[in-house]
Order: sequence, then structure tokens, then C-alpha cells
Amino acid sequence: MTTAVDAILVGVILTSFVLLGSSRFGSCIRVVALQGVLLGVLTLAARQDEASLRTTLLALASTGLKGIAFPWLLARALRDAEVRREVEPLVGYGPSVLMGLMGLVGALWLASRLRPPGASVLPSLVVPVALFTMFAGLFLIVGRRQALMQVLGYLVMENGIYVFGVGVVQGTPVLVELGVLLDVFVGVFVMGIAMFHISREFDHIDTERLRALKDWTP
Amino acid sequence: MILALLLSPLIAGAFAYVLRPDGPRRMLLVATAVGHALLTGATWVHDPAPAWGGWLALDAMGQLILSITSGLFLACAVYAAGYLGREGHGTRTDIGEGFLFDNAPEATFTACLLFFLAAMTLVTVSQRFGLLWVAIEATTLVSAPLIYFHRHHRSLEATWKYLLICSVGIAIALLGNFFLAVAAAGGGTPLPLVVQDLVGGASGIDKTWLQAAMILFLVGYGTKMGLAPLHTWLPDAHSEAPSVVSALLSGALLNCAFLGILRVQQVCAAAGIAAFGQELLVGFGLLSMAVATVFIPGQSDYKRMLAYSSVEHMGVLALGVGVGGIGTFGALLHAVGHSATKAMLFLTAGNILTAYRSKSIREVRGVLRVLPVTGGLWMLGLFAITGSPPFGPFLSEFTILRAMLVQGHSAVALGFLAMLAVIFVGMAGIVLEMAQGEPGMDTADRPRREPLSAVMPAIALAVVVLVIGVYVPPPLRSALERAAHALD
Amino acid sequence: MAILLAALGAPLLGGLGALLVRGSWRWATAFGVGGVVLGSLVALVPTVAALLGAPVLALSLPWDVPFGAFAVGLDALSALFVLPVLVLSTVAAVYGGGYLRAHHGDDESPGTSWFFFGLLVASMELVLVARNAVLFLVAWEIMALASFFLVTADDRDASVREAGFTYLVATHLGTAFLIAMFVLLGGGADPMNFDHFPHVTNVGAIVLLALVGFGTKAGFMPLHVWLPEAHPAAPSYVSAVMSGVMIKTGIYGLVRVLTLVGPLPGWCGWLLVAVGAASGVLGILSALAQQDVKRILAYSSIENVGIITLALGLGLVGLRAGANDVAVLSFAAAFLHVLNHAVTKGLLFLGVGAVVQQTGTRRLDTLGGLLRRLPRTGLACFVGSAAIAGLPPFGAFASEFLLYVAAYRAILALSGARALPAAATIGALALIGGLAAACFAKLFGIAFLGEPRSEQADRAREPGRAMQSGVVVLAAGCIILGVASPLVVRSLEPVLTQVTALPHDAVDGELVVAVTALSAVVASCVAFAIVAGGLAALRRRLLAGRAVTAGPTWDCGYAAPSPRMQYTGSSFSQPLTTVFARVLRVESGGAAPKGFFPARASFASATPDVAREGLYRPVFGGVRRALGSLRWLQHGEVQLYVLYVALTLIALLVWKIGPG
Amino acid sequence: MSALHTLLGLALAPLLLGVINRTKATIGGRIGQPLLQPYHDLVKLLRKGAVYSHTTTWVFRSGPLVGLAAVLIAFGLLPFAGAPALWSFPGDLVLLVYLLGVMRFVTVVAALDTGSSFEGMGASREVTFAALAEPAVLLGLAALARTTGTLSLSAMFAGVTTMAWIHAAPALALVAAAFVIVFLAENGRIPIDDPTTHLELTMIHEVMVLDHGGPDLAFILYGAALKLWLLGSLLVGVVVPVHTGRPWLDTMSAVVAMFVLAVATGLVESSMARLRLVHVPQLLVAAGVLATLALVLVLR
Repeated sequence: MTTAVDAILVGVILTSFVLLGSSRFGSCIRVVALQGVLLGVLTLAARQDEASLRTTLLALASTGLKGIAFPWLLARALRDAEVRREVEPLVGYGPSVLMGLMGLVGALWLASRLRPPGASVLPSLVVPVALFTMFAGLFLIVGRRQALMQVLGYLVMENGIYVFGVGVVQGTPVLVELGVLLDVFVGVFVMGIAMFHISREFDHIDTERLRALKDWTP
Repeated sequence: MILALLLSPLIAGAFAYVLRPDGPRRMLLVATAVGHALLTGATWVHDPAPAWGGWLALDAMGQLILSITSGLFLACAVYAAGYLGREGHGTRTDIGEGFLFDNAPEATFTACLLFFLAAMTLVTVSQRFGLLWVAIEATTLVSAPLIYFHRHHRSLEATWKYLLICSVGIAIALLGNFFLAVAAAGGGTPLPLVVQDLVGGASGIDKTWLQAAMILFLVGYGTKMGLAPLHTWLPDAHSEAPSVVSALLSGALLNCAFLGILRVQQVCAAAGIAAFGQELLVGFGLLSMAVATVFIPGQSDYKRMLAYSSVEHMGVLALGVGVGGIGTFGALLHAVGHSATKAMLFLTAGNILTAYRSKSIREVRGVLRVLPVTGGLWMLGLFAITGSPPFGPFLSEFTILRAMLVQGHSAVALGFLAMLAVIFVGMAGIVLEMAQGEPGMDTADRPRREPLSAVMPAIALAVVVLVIGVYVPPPLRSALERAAHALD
Repeated sequence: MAILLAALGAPLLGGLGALLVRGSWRWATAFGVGGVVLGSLVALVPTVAALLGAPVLALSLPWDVPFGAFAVGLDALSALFVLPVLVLSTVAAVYGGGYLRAHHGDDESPGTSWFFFGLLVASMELVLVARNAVLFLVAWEIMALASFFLVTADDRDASVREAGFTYLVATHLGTAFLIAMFVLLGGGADPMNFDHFPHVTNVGAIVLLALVGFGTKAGFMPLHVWLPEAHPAAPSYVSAVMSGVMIKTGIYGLVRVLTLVGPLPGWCGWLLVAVGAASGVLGILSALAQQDVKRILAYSSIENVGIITLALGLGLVGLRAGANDVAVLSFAAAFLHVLNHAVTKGLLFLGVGAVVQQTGTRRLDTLGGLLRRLPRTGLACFVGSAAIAGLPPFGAFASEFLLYVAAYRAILALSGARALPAAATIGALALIGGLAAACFAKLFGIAFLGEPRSEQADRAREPGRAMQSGVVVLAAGCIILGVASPLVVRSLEPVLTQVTALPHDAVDGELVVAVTALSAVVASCVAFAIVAGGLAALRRRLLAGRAVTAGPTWDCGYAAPSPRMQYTGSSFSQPLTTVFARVLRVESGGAAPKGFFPARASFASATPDVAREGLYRPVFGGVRRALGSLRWLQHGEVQLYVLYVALTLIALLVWKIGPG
Repeated sequence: MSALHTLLGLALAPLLLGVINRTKATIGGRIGQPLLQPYHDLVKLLRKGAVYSHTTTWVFRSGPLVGLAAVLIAFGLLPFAGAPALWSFPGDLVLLVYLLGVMRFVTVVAALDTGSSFEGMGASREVTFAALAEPAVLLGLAALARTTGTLSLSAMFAGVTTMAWIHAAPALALVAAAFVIVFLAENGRIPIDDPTTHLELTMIHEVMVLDHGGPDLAFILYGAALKLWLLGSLLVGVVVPVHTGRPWLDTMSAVVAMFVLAVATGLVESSMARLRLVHVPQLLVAAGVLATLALVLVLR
């Protein structure tokens, strides 16, 4: 049981590293889709009771959203935006991966500080992976120029949280979880729209040029 | 009754979206606002019954924020009805750079306004943390189109920043929810993540995880509330959104995020680690005031100035709760005073903007002569927002200061006063420069008269500010005390 | 007490009425003036009674604000400061009726001005009777805001806006200090009524905060910067009230707080003496160096506040040293000077205001020969100038005389270092006296005597009857306060007992000394008048039947002397300003005449405020630069904004959770 | 006795001027004017009519009257030869100083009333030096008050005895020195001012009264003489503490001392040159410093 979970978690880590290192939008989107699918599987694997309707429902929803809907949406946005396919990074790929490693170490260290409280047993890897994935997502947002990559980063971050959610939290009723998924969905949707507008407004989705509003002129 | 509060704006919003003719839609907007306000008023008469098995309930804290939101929304709805009428349809030239742009469809705008109200109401009534989170995220999503009402690149940029930064924050807050769940499971049997249950079974909550959760919530909701250094989206969004939206963001939305933080702090207090959250709040408070101190003096855009002043006052709220004791009471009172004042200022700023067609302070002179009422309110707002007697914010800031010195935070008090002083100098310089003197524009293109719908809401808010400055009604006071009591 | 509330309400309602009927000129004025006058008339009797020691009128109503209560009381100390408010506000209101009329004809209604004037008067009275910290602060700030709007009444003028801003900033920062002071003073009291205040330990901090907070309003050096800006900018009837009574609320607050806190540390008296001496000497020196008539008066107000502070400080020293005579005489001098300065400075501002209005200029060096053109106003201003210079037989001399006597008694009573404040008092007071005489000889002599130096000075005429009446009444007041000074001092007994907290008969005994001395002074002055009259009669008899002819002024052989050859104000004060050049920093420049047949030469000199230029400008500039250097934080890069969030999160987690 | 002293002063004051002028003449090797010349001048002036400038107002005309009246009242407060003054009360020293202040004020405004630049110049110098001289007087009197332990001039000067000198010689000496400077400055004598020159630019007191004539000028001259006597007797009161029980002896010694002072003044005037105006303030400040020093000495 836990071995399966751990395996999936390792998969999540790997996908995150791939994202940090990859240089083309297309591949990024595909990797994110893969990560989504992994999470769907995780939802089932991490359950501590036998497969209830709840978990299966959740698994389906998450796979559907994270694995299919978002990638499709983003791919469309990418197509509409007709941008060059390279991810002009603010921080190079090598350094990015390096940062990723540091992030992983930090996540492990921080997780070691957070002893899980008495009763709830949780797979050893869950907390560090969740934190790491979150940091990776944040790093993608900070370290990449295009709005698209930032949406992807946001998704990865969301995934990390989701990992924590399914891995640790059992008590939360399905309604909230679905609400969560829905919100993420709408969030990404709205961001997609915004991205669309940006591309139409500036014929690029390079947020570095979104700098008209500031209180400082060097 | 709670469901009515929730559903009325929701349904009205849906109608507004499909309603074609402008007139009825604006009527619908105002009518809904009135109805909502009346319902909110009714909650003061007798407490509403909890709904959904205690997921939705109205405690003192929620009632306070709900009343602020609802009252503000009423004023803004009236203003918006007139504003939309004056905006009209069709392509217009940008006041800043002179390019052409359209407005978002008015139906969408109105609908989003009403959804916004619904979401904020949900924030105030939801007792369940997950639901609270959903509600706050919802406010972000429905307010984004409001900011992007004027469809040009600056407002788009503002919207993008707002979306991205707030979503990141919200995501962090979600993790906070999960951490809270873990902490709640500390006692063996997992507690449901409902405020009352957590407060009830606080003894069993795991401290470390609760602290971690507090940090995550603080950073997450703090982003939304505009605490420095998480405030960065705020000046852009407030300066680019239509003034009426800025008023709602500053006056209502920030309080909702604040409520989120208060809920967690409530649990922390029950679990006996109130000091932990308070320490962080004091830090964020001082930092926020410092940021305002940096950016208000010498500011060149008066709407940005107001935005930074919001950052400052969010800092004051954080400080008030942070020092605890009577300070919590002061902070809640300050929330009321600040919301009314700031909304009034933004609506006034909107009038100035429409008259002078410029957000640059340098190009606005002699408002008192061009728009007597607006100018008067503008100066009154200055004195109110900077905490001069006899206006509301004075009492609250006085209370907070007193709490600081009584609790022995002399250094904090010193910094508090010093930064307030610098901010006053900065703001007074700007506001007087704008209000007084000889207007640059020639009398020909001065507006003939100030439309009622543009000044009445601001006047009403000004009256509120003045009244709570000289008289805190006993019911309000008791509500404040109950809410403050929940936090220590 | 109801009568006092009525007194507070009348100016307010009058002002509101004026605001409502702002359309009609006559009605607005009627409401505005009527309200103030009515209020003063109502309050006059109870105030005088309270001053003479009638039982304290007190009232305390619940007030639904945190720590608040509507607690007011009229004791002797309050009454002492309320009385001049009543008198001066009435006179100023009547004067203002004429002033506003003449100032901007019918085009602009005076409704707003009257509203704020009523507000100012009411708030001043409320400040003086408030017995609750919150109420006091509210009244204090309303007073500041009302006066601010009165100062900036003519905001089309950039200099007026500048002055208003300076005033606003100064008063607001001062209030911040007061808020902190009251919070410390209030301890845990709720409501924060003055009589609930607990015994405080950190008296030193409280006194310093009060000194700064109230000193900003009163105009202590170097907190005075707003006075020389705001007083010239304000309409004259407002300047009169602000300078005559409003700045005294600062003195009142200081005294009130000193009576509220427990036993004072020894350095308080010394500090007050130092502050007073500095304000007095620097104030009158700066006044001497000015060329704007109203700035001269403003600086002279700083000087007089300095004299009052000097007296208070010496009183504290006396109390501390157990020299009751010194204490009683000093405080008597201080309180007497409060009354005297209110009347005298009010008179001067109203008189000079008439001149400014008639000539349309405030530059002293463009005036001249006005005594022939405004005989009544001129006579009144002569009285005012002689009085403010502290010359007998006018009121101000009585108070300075008392202070001298107190200081000399301290010299006799105390020895060693403890007598140094007294020595300082004598030295400072003597210097101030001489400089004040010089300053006001200049003001009166250059403005009213000689030949007019400009067209508009030549065209000036007496102002309307309302304005004249105000000036004349106050001039009479100066003389009465001088001649009746023994009575006035006698009537200060209750307030002195209250402030010094000495036994009743002790105060009485010490006052007898003052009264006898002052009576002797008055007697001498009467003799003086008689002798002068006799000499006048003698000269009339001598000149009877002899040739009394008129000719040109002796011009030492110059052909065709012109008015521009007269000595100007700046040249008159030049020797003194050069003697004190080190502290005054006079800036002068121009083109000296060159060659055998010099082309037109020029010379100009100005004396900017030392504290403003040397202290505040640099400090404010530095703060602004420091803050400006942090603006890069808001650089507009959304990724980095997200980075802020991430870093904050990580930092907090590592800091708080890391240690485990 | 007091009344007689006052009359003596009123009568002999102009003679002091005569003595000074005569001394200067003698030193200068001239016969000089008769001793009683000042009296002749006064009488002559009192007989004359008056010329008033068009510019002037009542201020100009009341100047001489008020000035003379002020100094007369001050005379009433002046103790002479250890005997009390006509009337006295604690603190009368302040009144005395301020009466002289009144005299100065009215003279100055009268000068300004003429609108002549010369008189304006004189007025400005007069107020400058007076402002600097006043602290010296009042602080010196404070030192005297401390040594004698009283607050009224009469008691003070009765208290300055040989015993007092024995106890507080240095302080009294300093006070005396300060008073000498003040005496010279206030009476417009060399080295501060030159009463005999007629180059207006250099004069202080004389130039202020250029426009006065007839009885007014007489009043002014007489007032100046009285002021000379007044300040002189203050100085003498400190320096010559002859208090034998016998009034006549005291009076005689004091009067003699006054004329010795006059002669001394004459000697100073004929042996020294006028200081440059810019140095006068330094001299007066020095006087103030001396007085302060005296006060500090007696205070410890």
C-alpha cells in the first residue's frame, strides 16, 4: 500500500523536475497532464478504507480536471496565442533543476520538523513531496516569463497541495473537496481567459512587459 | 434568513446577466442591494438560525463584517447605477494615453457585482474553514472581471497581477486548511473543521501543526487582505478598477480576508497559542504601515495613494489584534471606521476622476471650487482617514494605541505614532494640493452640477464616519465586545 | 451648568445659521456675530464668578465612545482662560463683521467663515472646560481644524496654502504627542476623566510629551514654526483670536497637566525657565528682524508666551524650593500676563489688520504717515505698542513688574545654583524688555509716523465703525488692566490657591505684597500723568503769544528730501540684527552703487525663520529622501511579487517551525 | 531731608553739564563757557517760540513732555546720600528703570515722527544701545539687592555701607564698573557718543532732537541733565558709601562726589576718542557680563 503511494509520489517528484528542466510549452503541458493523472491514481492508492464512492468520485474528478481539462484548456490558449514555443526562462534550466534539488532538501528538512500528530498515520513521503511540489510550482511562477508558464506553475503548486490533501486529510467531506477542485478549475479557466486577453492585447504573453503599473522608475 | 442573504444576490445576479435593457438592470442592482441591506439589518433585530447543520451561521464577528459589506454595497450600488448611466456604451478614448477602448458588457459587470456580494456574504456566514476558503477564492474570481471593466492594457495588467498573486495566496491558504485538519486530528478523533467545534475541542489540537497552519493562513489570506509584503497587487488593482469597484475592494473585500485570519486566530486563542499569531500580526502590521509610509508621500496618482492608505489601515487592524486586550476591540471598530471612510474616499475620487479626467495629482487643482460637495468630502475624508478627532478612525486608533501602551509595547506604539505622522504629512500635502487653489481648467468645461447619485452615497458614508466618531451605538458596541471576546 | 452649555451652543448654532443662510449677506453676518456675542454674554457672569472662587460648576454625562464621558467643569483655572476667550471673541466678531464686508464685498458670502469662527470659539471654550481626555482631544482637534479652515480662507493665494499646510502639520504632530501623553496619564482609567486619573509613575515622560504637544500650540521655540506663517495668512480678526487666546490653550493645557500629575521632578522648573527665556529672546529678536507687520506681531506672540513660560518655570522653582512668595508672585505674573497679552495682542492685530486692509500691503517699509490718516486706529496702536513693550502704565508692565519682583525675591531667598533660574529670568526679561521697546518703536514709528512711503499708504483712511470700535475697546482694556492691576491680581487668589496647592492664607499673605507694590506703581503712574499734564499746561502758557510756526523737517541742507529718504524699518533694526547676526542669519543682497555717476543700485534683506531653515527643512528633506530610496520595492514585476509571497512563507516556516 | 535732596538734584543737575564742559575746555587749554551756561541756555529756550515740521503729529509734541515727566517721577524714587527717596516700595528699582524706558520710547517715536532719516538713524542707535544696557543695570541692581537683602532702592543704598564693601568688595566693584559704562552710554557721553559734535551721522542722542526747538528743547535738555544726575547718583551711591550719622555731612560728601564724577567724565571725554559704533555693543555686553559676574559672586 504505502509502497505504491511512495512510487506515485516519486513519480510526482520526477515530473516536477522535468518541468523545471523542460524548454518547450508543449512538453510542459504534457508533463503537467501526466502529473494530474498520477494524482488521480494517488487518490485511489492513498485511501485508507476500502474504495468508497467518495474516493472514486474524487479520483475521477481530479483526473478529469488535472489530467485532461486543464491541459486541453491551456493547449487551446497556447494555440490561440500563437506564440513562439520556447519557454524563455528568467532562471536557466540548469539552475532551475539545482534550485529544485535544494527545494527538495528543504522540504524534507521541514517535513522532519512536522511530526505527524499521534493517531493519524501518513506515508512518510507525503509531506515533503507536497511541500516540494508546491515550491516547484512557486519557482515556475517566479522563474518563467510567459503567463502560460505561470498558470502551469500555479497548477503544479495546486497539485502539491492536492497531494497533501489526499495523502493526509481524510476527514474533509467530499463537498468541500469538490468545491476545491471547482475553484481551481474556475481559477485556471479565468486565468486562461486573462491570458487570452493578454495575448490579444499585446500579441505576446510575456508578462515581463506587463510593467506599466509601478511606483518606481529607475 | 442566511440562505436568503446568500441566494438573493446570486439569483439577482443571474437575472442581471440575462436582462438586456439597462434601466431595469440598474434598478435590479439597487433593489437587491436594498433588500440585502434590509435583511442584514434584520439580523440585528433577532439572530438568524444556523443553516446546513451549523456550516452557515452568523456570529458577532461575521455579523459585523456582513453589515459593513452590505451597507457599503448599498452605497456603491446607488453610485454604480448612476456611474453606469454616465459611462454609457461604445468606444471611448483612454484618459491616460489617448487610445481607444471599450467597456466590458454592462450586464456582465452588474452580474459580477451581485455575485461578488453573494461571495462576500458567504465569507461572513461560513463557519466551516473549507467553505470559508471556497468563498474567499470565489470573491477573487468574481471580482477579477470587475477590475477589468475598462478593457485596456493597464486594467488588464492589474487584473492579471490580482489574479496570479491572490490565487497563489489562496492556494497557500488551502494548504493551511489541510494543516489545520491534521492539527485537528491531533486528539485522535478528528474534529470537524467548524469554528465552534474547534474552539470547543481546542485542548486536543496539535500545537505545532496549528502554528504551521496559522502561518499558511496568514500568508494566504494576508495576500488577499493586503498585508505587506504580500500587498503588491493592491495599488495596481485599486488604481485601475472603476472607483466604485475600488471602494468595494478596499471597504469590503479586505475585511473579508481579515475575517478569515480572525477565524484562525480564534482557534489559536482557544488552543492557548494566541501569542503566536499575535506576534506575527504585529510584525505584518508594522511592515504594512511602513510600506504605506514609503509610498504615500510623494505619490503621483491619488487612487494609488488611497490604495496604499488601505495597506496602512490593514496594518492597523493587524496591529490592533496583534497587541490584543482592548486592542482587538479597537481593531474591529477600526474595520468599521476604515471601511466607511475609505469607500467614501474612493467614491469621491471617482467624482474627481470624471470631472478632471486624470488620476495624476499634478493635474487636479481647486476641487473645492469645481466640485464644492466632492471637495468638501475629499478634505473631510483626509482628516477622517488620518485619525483626527472627531471621526471614527480616531477613536479606534486611540484605543489601539492605548492597548499598546497598556500591554507594554512602547516601541511598537512609538513606531505606530511616527508612521501615522509621516503618512499624515504625505497625505495632507497631496489632498490639500488637490482641494485648494485655483482650478487649472477654464470654467467652460467645468461640470455644471454634481449628480445626486454621485454625491449622496459619499455623503451618507461621511455621516456614518462622523457619527461613529462621536457616538458608538450600544448594540454596535456590544457586538464589537462579543467579537473581541471571541478572540481572547 | 446649563448656562455654560448654552454658552457653548450659541456660537455653534450661530455659525450653523450663518452657513444655512449663506445666501443673504446681512443674515449670515447677523447669525455669526450674534451667536458669538450671545454666547459670551451668557457665559460672562458664571466665568467671572468662577474666577473669583465660586464653587466649581461641573457636569458629567455618559458618552457612548470608548473611554469617553461628557465631563466638563468650570473651576478658577478654566475661568481664567475662558474669560479672555469671551471678551476677545466678542470684539473680534464685531470687528470681523466689518472686516469681511470690506474684504470681499458682496461677491462671496461670509457664511462659511462665520461657521468656522463659531466652531473655533465653541471648541476653545470646550477645550478649557473639558474634564475628560477624549472630550479634550476631540475639542482640541476641532479647534485646530476650525482655525485651519479660517487661516486658509483665501486659498487662492499660494502663500496662504503654504502657511495653512505648515500650520496643519504642526498642530497635527503636536496632537499626536498629546494623545500619547493622555494615554500615559490615563493609565487604566475608563472613562478617562481627569479626576479618575491614577497616580502615575513616569511623570518625566508625561511632562516632556505635554511640553512638546502643548508647546507646539503655544509656540515655544523651536516648535513655533507655524505661528509666523499662519498669523499673517489668516484674516486679521482670526489672527487676533488665534494669537490672543487660542495659543494660550497650550499654556492652559500645560498648567492643567502639571496640576494633574503628582509631585514634579526638580528639572521641570529649570526646563520651563530655559524654554521661556529662549522663546522670549529669540522670539522678539526674530520679530525685530521682520518686515511683514503681521509676522512681527506673530513673533512677538512667541516672545510673550516665552515670558509666561518663564514665569511658570520660576514659580515651579519657587514651589520646589519652598519659597512660597516666589511661587505665588511668579504664577500671579504668569496669569496676569495671560490676560494682558490677550487684550494687547488682540488690539494690535485688529489695529494692524485695519492698516493692512486699508493699504492692501503687509510690508512695513511701504507704510508711513498713517497716524494722520487713521487717527483713532493710530492712537489705539500707539497704546498697544507701548503696552506690549511693557511700559508703564499699561497692563503688560504690571505682569512683567510682578515677575521682576518674584525673581528679585528669589535672588534674596535662594542661594547658590538654585538661584540661577531667577538670575536668568532677570537677564532675559531685561533683554526682552529693551528689544521689545525697540521692536514696537519700529512698528509704530515706521508705520504710523513720518511721511507715507507708497501710494496706497497715502490713500489709506479710517476703516468702518465696527472695526474702529473693536480697536478702541481693546485699547481702553489695556489702560484699565494697567490701572486696575492691584484689583486684578487680588482676584487671582482662587486660581493661585488651586494651582500652587498652598494653604489659602499663605497665598493671601503673599498676594498682599504684590497688591501693595502694584498700588504704589499705579500711584506713581497717576503722579506721572499729573506731572505730564502740568508740563503740557506750562508749555501752553510759555508758547502763549509767541510764534508757533510750521516748516519742513530739518533736512541738513539736502534739497528736496523725498519720503523715500526716510529711515525704513529694516534699516532701523539693522544695528540690533547685526549684533545678533549669529542667531538670526539675516540674508541680504543687492547691487551696490558703482562709479562716479552710479546707475540704480538696490539692496534687499530678509530673515527667514531659523528653526524652519536650520532644523525642519533638513529633517523633512532627509526623511523624504530616505523613504524615496525604498520605492524600488514596487517595481511592477509580477514574478518578483510572487517571489515576495514565497519568501515570506518560507522565511516564516523556517523561523517558526524550523526550530521544532 | 529727602525732599531737600530731590530739590538739590533738580537744581544742580544742569550744573553737572557745566562742570563737564568746563573741565574739557580747561584740559583743551581754552577758557570755555561759564559754568552756569546750561541754565542760560534753558532760560533762553524757554523764552523762544516753536517751529514744528509739517510732518509731525501729537506724538512729536508730547515727546518732550512725557520724557521730562518720566524722569521727574524717577527722581522721586531716587535715594541720595544714603537717605531714602521721596517714596519707595519693594521693586521700585524696576519702575525706575522702566520710567527711563518710557522716556527713551517717547523720544524715539518723536524722532521717527519727523520722518528725517538722520533722526531715524539716531533713534535706531539709541534703542540698540539701550536694549543692551538694560540687562546690565537690572542685574547689577540684583547684585546690590542680594548684598543688602532688600528690594527697594532706598533700603538698598542705605544698605551699601563700608561694612558691605568689606564683605563684598569684589562684587560691588564689578557693579560699580558696570554702572560706569551704563552711565556713559545712557547719557550719550564719549566714548559711546559725542554730545558736542554737529556731524549728524556720528551722533546718537543729539541727532534725535534735531527738530525740537524752544520750550520742547529746553524740556529735553533739562531731562537729559536730570538723567545724568540720576544715573550718576546711583553710581555714587555704590562707590561712596559715606554713612556717618550726620545727614549734612553725608549730603555734602555725596554732592562733592557727584561733581568729582562730572570732572572725571570731562577728563575721560577729553582724553579718549569716540569708539567706532560697531564696538559700542561689545562694551555694553561687557557691562552686562560684569554685572552677571557680580551677581554670581554674591549668590554663592
